[in-house]
Amino acid sequence: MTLSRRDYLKAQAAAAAAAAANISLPAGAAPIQGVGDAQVKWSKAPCRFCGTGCGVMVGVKDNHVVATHGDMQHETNRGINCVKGYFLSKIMYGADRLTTPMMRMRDGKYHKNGEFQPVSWDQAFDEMARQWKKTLREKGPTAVGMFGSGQWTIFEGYAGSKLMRGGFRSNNLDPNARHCMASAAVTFIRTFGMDEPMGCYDDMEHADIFVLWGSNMAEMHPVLWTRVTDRRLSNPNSKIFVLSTFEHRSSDLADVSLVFKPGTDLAILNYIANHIVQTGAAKREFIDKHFNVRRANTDIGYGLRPDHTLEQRAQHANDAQVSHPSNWDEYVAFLKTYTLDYTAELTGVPPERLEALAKAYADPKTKVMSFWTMGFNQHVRGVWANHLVYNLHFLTGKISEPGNSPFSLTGQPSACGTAREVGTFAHRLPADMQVTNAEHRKAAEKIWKLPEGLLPDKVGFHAVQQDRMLKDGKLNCYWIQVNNNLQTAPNTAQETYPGYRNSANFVVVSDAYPTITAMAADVILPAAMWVEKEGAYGNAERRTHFWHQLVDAPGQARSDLWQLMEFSKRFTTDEVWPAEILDKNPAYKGKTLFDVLFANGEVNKFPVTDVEQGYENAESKAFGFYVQKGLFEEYAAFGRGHGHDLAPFDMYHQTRGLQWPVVNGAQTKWRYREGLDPYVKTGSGLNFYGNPDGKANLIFAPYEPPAESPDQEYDLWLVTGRVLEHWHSGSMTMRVPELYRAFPGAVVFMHPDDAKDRNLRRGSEVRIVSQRGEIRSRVEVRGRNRMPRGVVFVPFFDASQPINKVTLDATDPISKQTDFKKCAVKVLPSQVAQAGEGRQ
Amino acid sequence: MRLRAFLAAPAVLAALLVGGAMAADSPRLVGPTPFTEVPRAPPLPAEIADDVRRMRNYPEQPPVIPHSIRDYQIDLNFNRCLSCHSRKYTEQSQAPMVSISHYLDREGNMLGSLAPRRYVCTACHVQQTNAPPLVENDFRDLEAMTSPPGGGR
Amino acid sequence: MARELHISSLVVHARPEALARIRPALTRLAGVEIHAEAPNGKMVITLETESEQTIVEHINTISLLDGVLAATLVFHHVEDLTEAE
Amino acid sequence: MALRDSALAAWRTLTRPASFFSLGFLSLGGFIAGVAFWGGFNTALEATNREAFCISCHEMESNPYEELKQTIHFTNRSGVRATCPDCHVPHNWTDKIARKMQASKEVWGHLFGSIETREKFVAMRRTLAEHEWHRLKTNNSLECRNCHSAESMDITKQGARAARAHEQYLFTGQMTCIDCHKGIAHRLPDMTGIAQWDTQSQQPVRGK
Repeated sequence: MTLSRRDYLKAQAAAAAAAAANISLPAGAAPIQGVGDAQVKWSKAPCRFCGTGCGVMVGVKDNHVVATHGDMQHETNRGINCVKGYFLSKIMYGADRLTTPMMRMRDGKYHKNGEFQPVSWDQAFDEMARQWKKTLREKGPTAVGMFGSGQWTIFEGYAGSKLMRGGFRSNNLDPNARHCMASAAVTFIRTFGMDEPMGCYDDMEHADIFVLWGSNMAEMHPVLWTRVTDRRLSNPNSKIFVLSTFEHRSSDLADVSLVFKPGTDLAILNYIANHIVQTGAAKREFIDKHFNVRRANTDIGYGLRPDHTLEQRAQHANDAQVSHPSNWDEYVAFLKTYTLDYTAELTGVPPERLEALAKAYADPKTKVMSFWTMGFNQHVRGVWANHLVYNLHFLTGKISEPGNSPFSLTGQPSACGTAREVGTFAHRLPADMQVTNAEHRKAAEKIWKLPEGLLPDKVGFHAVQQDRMLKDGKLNCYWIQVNNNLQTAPNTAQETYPGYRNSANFVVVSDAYPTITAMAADVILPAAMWVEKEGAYGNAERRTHFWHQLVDAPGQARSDLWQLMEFSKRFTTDEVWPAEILDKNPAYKGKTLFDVLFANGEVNKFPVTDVEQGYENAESKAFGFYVQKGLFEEYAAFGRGHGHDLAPFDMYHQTRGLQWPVVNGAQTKWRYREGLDPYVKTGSGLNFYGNPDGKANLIFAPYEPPAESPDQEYDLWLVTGRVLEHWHSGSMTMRVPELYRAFPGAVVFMHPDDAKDRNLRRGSEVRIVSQRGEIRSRVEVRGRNRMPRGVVFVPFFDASQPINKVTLDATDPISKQTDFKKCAVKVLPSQVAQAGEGRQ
Repeated sequence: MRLRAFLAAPAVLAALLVGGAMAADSPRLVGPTPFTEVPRAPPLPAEIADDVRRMRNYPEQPPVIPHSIRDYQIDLNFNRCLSCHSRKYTEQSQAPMVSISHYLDREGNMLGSLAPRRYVCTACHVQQTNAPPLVENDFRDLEAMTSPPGGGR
Repeated sequence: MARELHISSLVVHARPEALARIRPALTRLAGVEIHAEAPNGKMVITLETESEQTIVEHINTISLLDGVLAATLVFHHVEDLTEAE
Repeated sequence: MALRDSALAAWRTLTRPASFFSLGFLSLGGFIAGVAFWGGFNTALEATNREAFCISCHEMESNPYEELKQTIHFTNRSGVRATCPDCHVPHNWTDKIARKMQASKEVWGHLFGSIETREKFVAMRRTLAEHEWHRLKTNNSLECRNCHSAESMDITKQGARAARAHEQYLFTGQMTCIDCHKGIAHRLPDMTGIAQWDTQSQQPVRGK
């Protein structure tokens, strides 16, 4: 091996270490000829994928990302990434990146059924503006809508919310996070009066018992799993319980694996509560002091279309969210149904395992951390499931202290930071404020410097409702950013696709790649992604972290932020605001939406020169002010002093993220506990200050069956979800050769005997059919997932096997989040003539 | 950049016009075209198990697994990967030893063997199949851009 | 076994006042090279060794040096000499 | 006179009919009875050598058999698969009887529920596995070799690492199949403390 290669490698090694230590190498660090060019510029960024929010170091050379690795200094992952994270370097370089706007054209102009042709940004925006204005004029604000994302940067979500609510006066803004953790978010507000966890990831180094409720962390949150693994393997008292409808990689490290019949987790939760009460482990004083006991409305339907028989039949389909004051004795009496025998019978879990789990919660000496993700949230009773797990921690007092932590994991990098904290839901404003609350709207109008009474007071269409309204022609102008909803929404063949192609509608998709959704749109806008723009994400432990623009976007691709702000220039207040408001506030007359929303004296307060030396910033260059800083500081005004305090903008570029509330420069790891949370006054011990009386709500609810269960014809449960190697709809990971080749296509995981009964075997091509639609896939009877009889699992990353043609659009009636985990299907062999090729 | 835009536009156009122009399995990227179609599911591709080490895109990339890992047990009882790759067994197995970077625990202590948090090998190391990639990836590694002498592994 | 060259880098965090004492102690170790130093006591060094074991030994020796607070491995690359030659 | 003696002897013999018949009857009867018993015993024995019998009790059906289904010894290219007795019942008669004696312990276990739940089975897994490892070690992996014979191996069809291992350890008789091929058909128990198989022990060199 040659000398200079040796030095070249050493130079790389030194650069990596210097980056990790935050010190710069002296100029002469690479004296040898040829090694000088090997110098890579390392900068920090959060991972682009899941809600864990790992830190990565990104190596850039000549405007091109050449390497990435785990950030040793980032608290979340301390140097580790999962396989997806290690391949981040490649996600931006798929050869089919969209680099120019495209529009469906016929005879040189836009046509709904035309073919896609490249157009200029002006052509695209002009046509969009024409359509928006027409719709607003003819049908008003409720006919325009936007579907955003938990992958939006905080700045983009905030700008989108301003444009939709303050500009077009419509609350028809919802993020794809609705499909992902609405049940968790809604329950946080219902229980604590404030969104997001009280604890943080550090609980994992303090807990003894880990309970996974419908969460396969080993594959979906691999880096958090390394911390659980670490604790389990190095602490003799540590135990892992895994609850799921099938066994998977997390079960491999489980001390106790509980496989239950789909939907019956509600009964298990109530059984454990019953055990705690019956064995006298419940802390009565603590409970009386800190909680209000409430009884939920029952028989609340399944969030299907109102004319569906299940909704007609349901007693409380229309007031599902209501709960009533109750008391301890009522609660105890209610729990009595959930005996060990009853629960074991209903759930199919052996009694000794149920008991082992109940004892783990009840034991006053153990510290318990409960995790949940989509198994709980994508559940027709998702809000109830969230309530019931909190109740276990309330009963035993295991909350708001290191190691005792009910913890809701999230699936998207900024589901918390953008979807929830910025408030891009149809019912929310920034800092947990609600659009239906006059005071909250007033506060928002004040901070946004908008005329009083401008903001709409009606809750807009949520994700699933948006699809239904598109199909019904009631929502006509629709902008989709940073998500792939035609692949990820439920029952797409019946409820989503028809709306996109409805001739009454105009659908715009902003994306980096030609996704299945983009293909079904009318206009496609090429988007900059990840480190092609300056951004900020907020992860599941309330950590806000920033990154700089490190490379330029290809061709004419622009960030979603630029797209939103540039589009706002095409509207004047006179065109979109009611005359009476303008007459009352003549100062706003004739202004563009850009003027009133972004050039409002706040957002445009900071000069471009504030951008840190050595980093580009395309948006700031385009608009002439430090866009991200202005948006952030205005946004931060919502939460400062209200328990959502964010640090000054620049601080986030210096740190590896900070956990809000950040008070006097100090972040908060555990909330609601005296000494740990600056908002809790000395002497009050524990205080759930999100609610006026400082108490949290212990809301109880029963087991109720799923919307659809297997029958004679559709005889199998279908569960959908993810795999380690691909992230969500796969539009990024399917373009990384190593990740693609590791798991090239979806398969249907099933029990060998279920396959045998249908004369199927590993590799057989099958049709997976529900009452709504079908796909073709291949049988897998072994590998990472071990299915029980009667349950099949199909991942949704594969656009050629859009399993959501098959799923049911039933939602939790309270959170409106879809249940992607429970519907009935049949699995049939493909025609024999074709089955032969199934062989490997 | 400009130039690239010119070049890219027709390519994308082609892709959008005839979903399938990009690669054999292109529905896997753009979905069934039209959406209402129910495409065939391609056969499960074969695993690559030729025991040949693949070059890494950058030193920090976890190497892919060049052998079969069917039925490999990684649980509380046993870790099949370590039965060849842990330091004490590499002489007998002649398998590459786990990188020393895996000895660091979360606190930065250097342990005498694999740090527990690194126990689940398959979170970072994956086997490959012979499925041909759906679309080119234009990533270029540092050496391709600066072309220093020699090759790494 | 194949001949290998291990190139790795560490961040050594020491008490600033101890740097003067530590510098020579480091350079005395075979294959150690100091690349950068910060007033806060952080140093960037690279190691050239023939086995992982030597790296562990070096890290242990270094972190036991008086005044050293931590020695953390950042980068590790194995060059197979039998392949490369 | 001699004629008369011999005639007398013949007469005496002929006048001892009972003993003559009883001898013939006994030997014949014994033979028939023996055949009947022997056949019956072996038929009964064979009956217990079918997989159907093994998995007729749920301990075996839901534990080792369920695990076997995942493995190469159950599904593979040509569909030739190993059944329980192929690996767990010796083919030569004396070993078979010996194993049967041992197996009756497991039936005992079944009747008295010492492995009735998954938990109990998992708790016993190390003991049960060790029995089989010991047996296969002492009989030089006889049941493996019933199908996989060393002289029929084409190492050019094997992976480089496998070929090297077989040449170095198997063909030289240094090791036998089970030494390296543990846990090929069922999940392994806790391997702590088993030479060449312990992947658990994690001891920090020094804490901070």
